[in-house]
Amino acid sequence: MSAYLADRKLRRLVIALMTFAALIAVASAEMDKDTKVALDTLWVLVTAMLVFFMNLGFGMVETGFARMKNCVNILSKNFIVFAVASLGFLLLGWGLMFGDGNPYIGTQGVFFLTGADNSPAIREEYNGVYSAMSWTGVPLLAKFFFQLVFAGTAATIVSGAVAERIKYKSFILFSFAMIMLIYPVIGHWIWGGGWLATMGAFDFAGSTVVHSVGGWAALTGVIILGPRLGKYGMNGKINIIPGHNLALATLGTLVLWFGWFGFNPGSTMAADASAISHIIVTTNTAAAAAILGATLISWLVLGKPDLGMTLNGALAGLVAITAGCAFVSIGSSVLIGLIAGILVVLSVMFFDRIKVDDPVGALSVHLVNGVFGTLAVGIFAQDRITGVATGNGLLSGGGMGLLIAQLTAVASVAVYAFTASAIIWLAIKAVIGLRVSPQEEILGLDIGEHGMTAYPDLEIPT
Amino acid sequence: MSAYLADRKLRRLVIALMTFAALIAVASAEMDKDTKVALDTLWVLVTAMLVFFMNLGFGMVETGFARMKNCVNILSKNFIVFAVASLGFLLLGWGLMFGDGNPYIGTQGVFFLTGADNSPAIREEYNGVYSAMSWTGVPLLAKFFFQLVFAGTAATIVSGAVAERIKYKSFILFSFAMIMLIYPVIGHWIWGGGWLATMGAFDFAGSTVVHSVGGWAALTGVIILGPRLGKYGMNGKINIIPGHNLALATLGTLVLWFGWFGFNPGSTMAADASAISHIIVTTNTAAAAAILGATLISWLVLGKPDLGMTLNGALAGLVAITAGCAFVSIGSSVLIGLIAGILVVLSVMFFDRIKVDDPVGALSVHLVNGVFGTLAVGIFAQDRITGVATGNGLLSGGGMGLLIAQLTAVASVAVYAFTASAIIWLAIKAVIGLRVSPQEEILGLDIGEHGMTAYPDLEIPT
Amino acid sequence: MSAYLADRKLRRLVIALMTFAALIAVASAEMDKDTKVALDTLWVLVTAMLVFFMNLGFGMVETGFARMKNCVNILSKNFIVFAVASLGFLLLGWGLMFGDGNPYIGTQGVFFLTGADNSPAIREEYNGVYSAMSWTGVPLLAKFFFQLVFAGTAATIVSGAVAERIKYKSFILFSFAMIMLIYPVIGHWIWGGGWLATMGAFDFAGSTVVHSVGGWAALTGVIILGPRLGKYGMNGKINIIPGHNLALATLGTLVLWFGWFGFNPGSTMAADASAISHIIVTTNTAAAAAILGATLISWLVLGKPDLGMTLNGALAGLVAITAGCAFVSIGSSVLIGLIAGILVVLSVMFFDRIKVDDPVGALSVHLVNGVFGTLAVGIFAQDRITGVATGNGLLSGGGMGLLIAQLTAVASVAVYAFTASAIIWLAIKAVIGLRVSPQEEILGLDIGEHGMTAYPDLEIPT
Amino acid sequence: MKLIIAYIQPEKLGVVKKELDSRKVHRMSVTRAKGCGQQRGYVESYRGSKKEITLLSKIRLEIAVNDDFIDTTVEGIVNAAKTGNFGDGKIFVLPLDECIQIRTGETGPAAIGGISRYVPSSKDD
Amino acid sequence: MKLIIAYIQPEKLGVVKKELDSRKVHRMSVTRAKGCGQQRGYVESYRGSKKEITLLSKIRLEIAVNDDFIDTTVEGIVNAAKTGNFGDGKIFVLPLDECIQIRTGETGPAAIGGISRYVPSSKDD
Amino acid sequence: MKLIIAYIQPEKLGVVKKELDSRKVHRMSVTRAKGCGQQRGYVESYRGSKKEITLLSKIRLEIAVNDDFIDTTVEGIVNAAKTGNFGDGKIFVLPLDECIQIRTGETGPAAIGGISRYVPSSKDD
Ligand SMILES: Nc1ncnc2c1ncn2[C@@H]1O[C@H](COP(=O)(O)OP(=O)(O)O)[C@@H](O)[C@H]1O
Ligand SMILES: Nc1ncnc2c1ncn2[C@@H]1O[C@H](COP(=O)(O)OP(=O)(O)O)[C@@H](O)[C@H]1O
Ligand SMILES: Nc1ncnc2c1ncn2[C@@H]1O[C@H](COP(=O)(O)OP(=O)(O)O)[C@@H](O)[C@H]1O
Repeated sequence: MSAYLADRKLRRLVIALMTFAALIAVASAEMDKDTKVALDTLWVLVTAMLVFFMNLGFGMVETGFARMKNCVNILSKNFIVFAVASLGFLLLGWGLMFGDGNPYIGTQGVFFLTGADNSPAIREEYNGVYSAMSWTGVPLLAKFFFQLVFAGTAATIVSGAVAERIKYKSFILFSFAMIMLIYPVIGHWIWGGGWLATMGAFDFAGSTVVHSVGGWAALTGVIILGPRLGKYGMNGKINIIPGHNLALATLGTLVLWFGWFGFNPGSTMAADASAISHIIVTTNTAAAAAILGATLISWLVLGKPDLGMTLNGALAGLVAITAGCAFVSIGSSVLIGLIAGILVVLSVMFFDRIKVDDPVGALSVHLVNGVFGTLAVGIFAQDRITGVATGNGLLSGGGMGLLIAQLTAVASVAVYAFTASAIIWLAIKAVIGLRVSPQEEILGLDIGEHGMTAYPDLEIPT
Repeated sequence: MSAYLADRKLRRLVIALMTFAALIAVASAEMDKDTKVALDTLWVLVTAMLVFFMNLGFGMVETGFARMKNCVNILSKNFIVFAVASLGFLLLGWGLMFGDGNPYIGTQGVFFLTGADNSPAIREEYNGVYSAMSWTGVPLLAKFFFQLVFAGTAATIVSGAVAERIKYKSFILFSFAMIMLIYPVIGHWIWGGGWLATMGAFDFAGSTVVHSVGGWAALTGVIILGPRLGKYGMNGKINIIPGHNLALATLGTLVLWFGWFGFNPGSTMAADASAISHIIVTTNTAAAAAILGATLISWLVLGKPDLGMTLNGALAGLVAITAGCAFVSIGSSVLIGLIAGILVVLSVMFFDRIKVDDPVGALSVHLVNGVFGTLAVGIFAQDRITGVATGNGLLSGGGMGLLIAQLTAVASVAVYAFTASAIIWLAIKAVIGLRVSPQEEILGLDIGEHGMTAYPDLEIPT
Repeated sequence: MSAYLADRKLRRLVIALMTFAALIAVASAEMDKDTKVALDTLWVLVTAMLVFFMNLGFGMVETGFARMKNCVNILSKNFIVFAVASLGFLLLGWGLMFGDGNPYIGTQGVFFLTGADNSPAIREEYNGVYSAMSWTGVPLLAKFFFQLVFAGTAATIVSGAVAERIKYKSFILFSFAMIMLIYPVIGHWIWGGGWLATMGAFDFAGSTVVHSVGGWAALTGVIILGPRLGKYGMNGKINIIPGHNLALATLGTLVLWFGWFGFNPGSTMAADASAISHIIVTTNTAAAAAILGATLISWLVLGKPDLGMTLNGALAGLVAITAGCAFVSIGSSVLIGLIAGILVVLSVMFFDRIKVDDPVGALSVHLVNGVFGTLAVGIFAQDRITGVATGNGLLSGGGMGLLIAQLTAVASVAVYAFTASAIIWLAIKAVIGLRVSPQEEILGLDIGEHGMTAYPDLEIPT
Repeated sequence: MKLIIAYIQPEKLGVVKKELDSRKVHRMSVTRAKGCGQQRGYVESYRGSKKEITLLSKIRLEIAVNDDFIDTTVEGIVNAAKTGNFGDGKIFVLPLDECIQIRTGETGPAAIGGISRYVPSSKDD
Repeated sequence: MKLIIAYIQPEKLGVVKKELDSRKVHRMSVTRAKGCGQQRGYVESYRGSKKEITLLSKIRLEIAVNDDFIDTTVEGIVNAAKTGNFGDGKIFVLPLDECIQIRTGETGPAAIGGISRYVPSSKDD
Repeated sequence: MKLIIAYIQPEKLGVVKKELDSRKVHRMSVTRAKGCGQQRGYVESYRGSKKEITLLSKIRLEIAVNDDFIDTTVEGIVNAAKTGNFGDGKIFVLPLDECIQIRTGETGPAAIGGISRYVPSSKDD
């Protein structure tokens, strides 16, 4: 009886104890989950801010590489473009990019973030229409903000290439269209669970999605606009049109380098200690190697260490490592940087030779190295080096598989981004025109477009 | 017997087990608490750094909007003001603001942070004299630093408005007095548990506490100083005195925008994932809408898209959303931004019309939109949208209650800040004077106050 | 029987329960450990980014203090130096500094981070060759990146002092050698578990390891190069060679101040809430006091508040508090800052008097105040004020012990850094020369070394 | 024909231009200059050293006029620029042999003057 | 000897210099200037207020020439700088009493000219 | 009265000014200029393209002097600015018809000169 009692008591106590223990376990798991959400959100938002800060870097670099008389114009463009991107991406871009839909485009919750979503729940627990982003356990608005700053970067890239001749309002319109119709479509293919993702193409932080898309849109813009007056003389002569402030350009490149520590490591969208430590080092090392590569090659080829090339080199290395920063070793990042640094110098000279006039080198930096960086994943990737199952690249013994997937991504993005951006440019050209008048271009867009100059006291002191 | 033994054994074992489980639970809770403190501190300090960084933004904007001949002076003012604020807020400001006391002022632990305090303990567990800050579980010095950078911002706002004519030492004195006697008093009313807080007025991140206080102090300063020589001609003619470097002004505005991601989301003073994600998006969206609003309205009204107005627009949107960033929806943030952007353009033109000469637009940005943003809470607030029980605003069906509380805050702050700042300005004027001589103003304050110029190589090259 | 059964059942159940509880405990501890690693890594990486960002600040300050004609050159130097440091520290610097070895140098895992290492395991659990860094629980690459940005800072310091006359390639070579042969050796002595650490010398964030090492290398460089042409006239006349852009210099100092919030609080290498809160306040307060000190003393001595002195004052305060930021009270930090601010003004005037020509004041800021800050630990330290057992300094009743250890550190570092840097400078001088030709110096290094100018539109507009 | 070169205080440019406009002298060229004369300089200090600055900012006007405009131009400048303080500036009158208008190829007095197409509105000064 | 002062549109500096080079006029001095003439200005707007800007950017050339070079120099400038639009600029010819070459101490016509050591290659313009 | 225009190397401004001061020539006006003469230029390179730069930085002095000061002024400039290298510069002497001091309205030789109130201390150069 007492045994029976003991037994019953025992059972009851054991049950009570187990419930108690289970509750602790659940609570502690819950807390841990909350902690993880908080940690990841903190990381995502801080790195997103750094990417936002790249607007400053782009503004500095592009203003520095432009002439004094077009300063207000390029500042205005680079400033307003993020406002345009913010509203365009909220209105439609996010939805097309991350909404559930078909392999080509998002079709659910496309407008104004209005789709169902129970973030920060992840994976199986996720319930909503933005399932392509359900791998990261942060609130929906954190995901949105992080993606927004990337979209803004893509739009900004165009600004520098078309500088010193494009009408202000035409640029604004193009940016708006690009953020809603070009960027999110390609984004959907790769980051939105679309067909390129399915096919096994990888682009960790956006060599293709952000940089080469910006680059293609810049290329069509530059071609349709034509070169700046006086840039190319007779008999193939290439005239120098130096930027008005190399200090600004150099300091801006440092700001971009800094921002890239948000761009790449932030793309984990989780405070994954070992991955982000790895990525920050590959990112930095590629930049360093590219700087030395570009400086050396320009020293050898041109006779002097051209600061503009050094700066473009840094950015080239950063763009090139962006796709693979989480997939390659530190050693490979040195190689990728070195190649990017050399590539950018040759590319700048090549574009000038074929009379494609890009005042800031955006094509060589973002397009050429965006493409190279994407392909580099197919060559240098090491499976699971920071946890992601990419498979091995060519040089790690993985054969051609990954490289072919990367090539497919590059090619298909080229086709879409080139075509879509050309159509938009041409449509704007047809309706309101793209290029300012030659008189305005000579006098400067600051006076023509904005009725003001950037440095009035340099004109006549007061 | 064996049953008894079993029972006793059982009891002992169960007790041991429960103790063990309880210890685990406590330890794990302790750890979780530590983790939370660490996480929150990390967030508070990182965002505080961003707010500190706004000194750079203000320095750039205000220097850019000033003339070349007053550059050293405005840089000096904007640089030293944070040093002055740092010591003044340590000495007295913090204590008056957050010390326990009466509804109007802190009276305990006023000097040098010397009050009792067992932070990071919170709420009931808190034991100390700074109980108005006991809701956030971070160390006292983290609270102090976070609040200091806000105090510094309020002081910096004044610098731009009184630029190009105020004596250096008079400005230093005013800043010191403001940080110790104006800012903390109003801060106490709203954030220090004073009468406005009790009354139910809300100002999440400081549209009133920081921006409009800075704005009122600037207004009295501008009025007492009078306009710059040559600004207003005969027959109501308004002369243009353009700033010397619009690149600096534009880039500085980007820095401020960046810093605002500390200012607003940081004001949670806790790494609350969903709140900070919400706030960062409302903040950004308001800025974006304000930029487009200000650009559009200036394009329509003035015929060209005035870059200065675009920049002021951005800041206006940011100031206006500061009070309500945690209390309104994304949609409302778009509206608030849009209104702010329009308001700032009209306000700049209005102040010029009434001959209140504010070289950088500080009044239109910080005062007008600080007031508007505070009232906007009464109009757009949605109860507990990020957890805070504000009650609903007018448009969310909450009636006039909240709006009236906000109005009361605006009005009472106006009275105190206006009066107190006017008294301080006049006292300084009486003792050491406020304004430099006309000769010095013509020659430039750089030579007059500092004996040096900002860009010597532009004068005569060496 | 039933009792026996109950007993057996009981035992089995108890064992099951205990196992269950233990598993929870272990899992929860594991999770807590992971959380801590993530938190600490986040803090380490974010602060490391801030320190990286100091490259921008140094670039701005040093360019601002240089003449317009040497702008491209100094920008190039300050830009490339971090690339050089990145590769040099990866190649060899890290290994010599943190590899296990003897009290004087690391001998294991010296090249390319190739040593064994099981970070983030700490203390007893650590297993690898970089045990001097086993106190911080972050991944190896996080440790590397954090240490790298400090190494980069040391190299950058030299750039400003030798500006306006050194050959570009000679500077590159020196930086490379310094990062591999000077910095890591001294780093090993103090931070790498070497003899000075054993002896009880303390340098929390690098007043000695980073700043005075940079300062000594700068001093030998300046002496071997000699003053700029025209700096010192006959009869001891000191000519003014003003920097070309005080806006850049001022704004850059704000960037450095901001970066220092990474430099000092980050050196906890752990998100230790109370320590980092303490350190951020001592850091800021020292800067503030130094700014006021330097401004006041220059106002009194020179008759006007010299902005250049104010800026050097800020940096002096920051350098001086770097060694002791975690070891002294807030009150002491005010004193340290004040002394640093006065010291730097006198030091700038002193170096000019003895014809040691340092265009940016690097010696007065980094060397003099690096030394002073290191000694200040021996004077002001309070044992365990943020947890570290330093023992008390002189004024806290600890006697001369700590001060003597600090003096030993200062003296031995002086001997090594001075000698080693002098040898390297002289070796470079012998092989490829150090100084540009007088003609090139007059025309400007921008044209001479780089074949371009920084602000072409100021020359002849287009 | 004469070439009038005038150095004035920078802040006087607006009124001088307005005064000349009212005297139908609409054409001129302007540069910045540094000048050294009877006006007292100031002491510049930089990082603890000092220097006496004697070259001060001036505006330099260059105005080619036909002979019947010489007096009114000089008078106009003096009237508008004079404050009575050191540093008010100086006017130099140089002989001018020839003037050629690039656009039309016209030379001599005709090339200098005539009523300018652009008539400044009364709003600006 | 004459001193030729010419105001031209900034963007014409390259072609003018090239044209003068081809006429063996290799020496000159160049400054930036603001000019006001028949060319229409523009309205500047800043923070809601407006101002009519009539001083426009120009390049100022100063060329000392021996008498046999006067015509070719003036012609060269006109040829290269002329577009037919307002704002093309003006050329002023002033008597020049003396010229001294600092390096050699030479004076008079010999100091002005001769074939310059530096012969611009055909590559630059 | 003459108007002396001199182009000198920028780094020579200090010594020239000192030398002139010692010769009691205290008044002058200074501008920056770009000059092209016998001095060799340099090759600028920018983003992979090159350009030969022939316009080099110069300082332009403008000094109105009374006739008895012409020689000492020219001599002073030559003495101080001469290095013997290409690029040392040139001095042009132009006839000056009239000089008006704005402050006093004085004209002619009296307006140009006299002992300046400001006597530079020996400390500056
Ligand atoms: N002899 C001169 N040669 C060239 N420029 C002169 C001469 N005298 C005066 N100037 C110019 O006129 C400016 C005003 O001269 P200053 O003597 O200061 O004025 P004021 O005659 O009114 O006292 C000087 O700064 C300088 O630019
Ligand atoms: N009388 C003048 N005195 C001085 N400079 C003049 C004079 N007339 C013209 N200029 C200079 O020549 C420039 C061109 O003059 P403008 O009348 O616009 O050209 P155009 O003669 O081709 O119509 C002016 O901007 C000014 O710098
Ligand atoms: N004929 C000229 N007309 C105008 N300026 C001249 C002339 N000759 C020389 N200069 C000016 O003098 C400067 C020095 O001339 P340069 O021939 O290089 O010196 P040097 O005579 O000592 O060889 C030139 O850069 C230019 O500014």
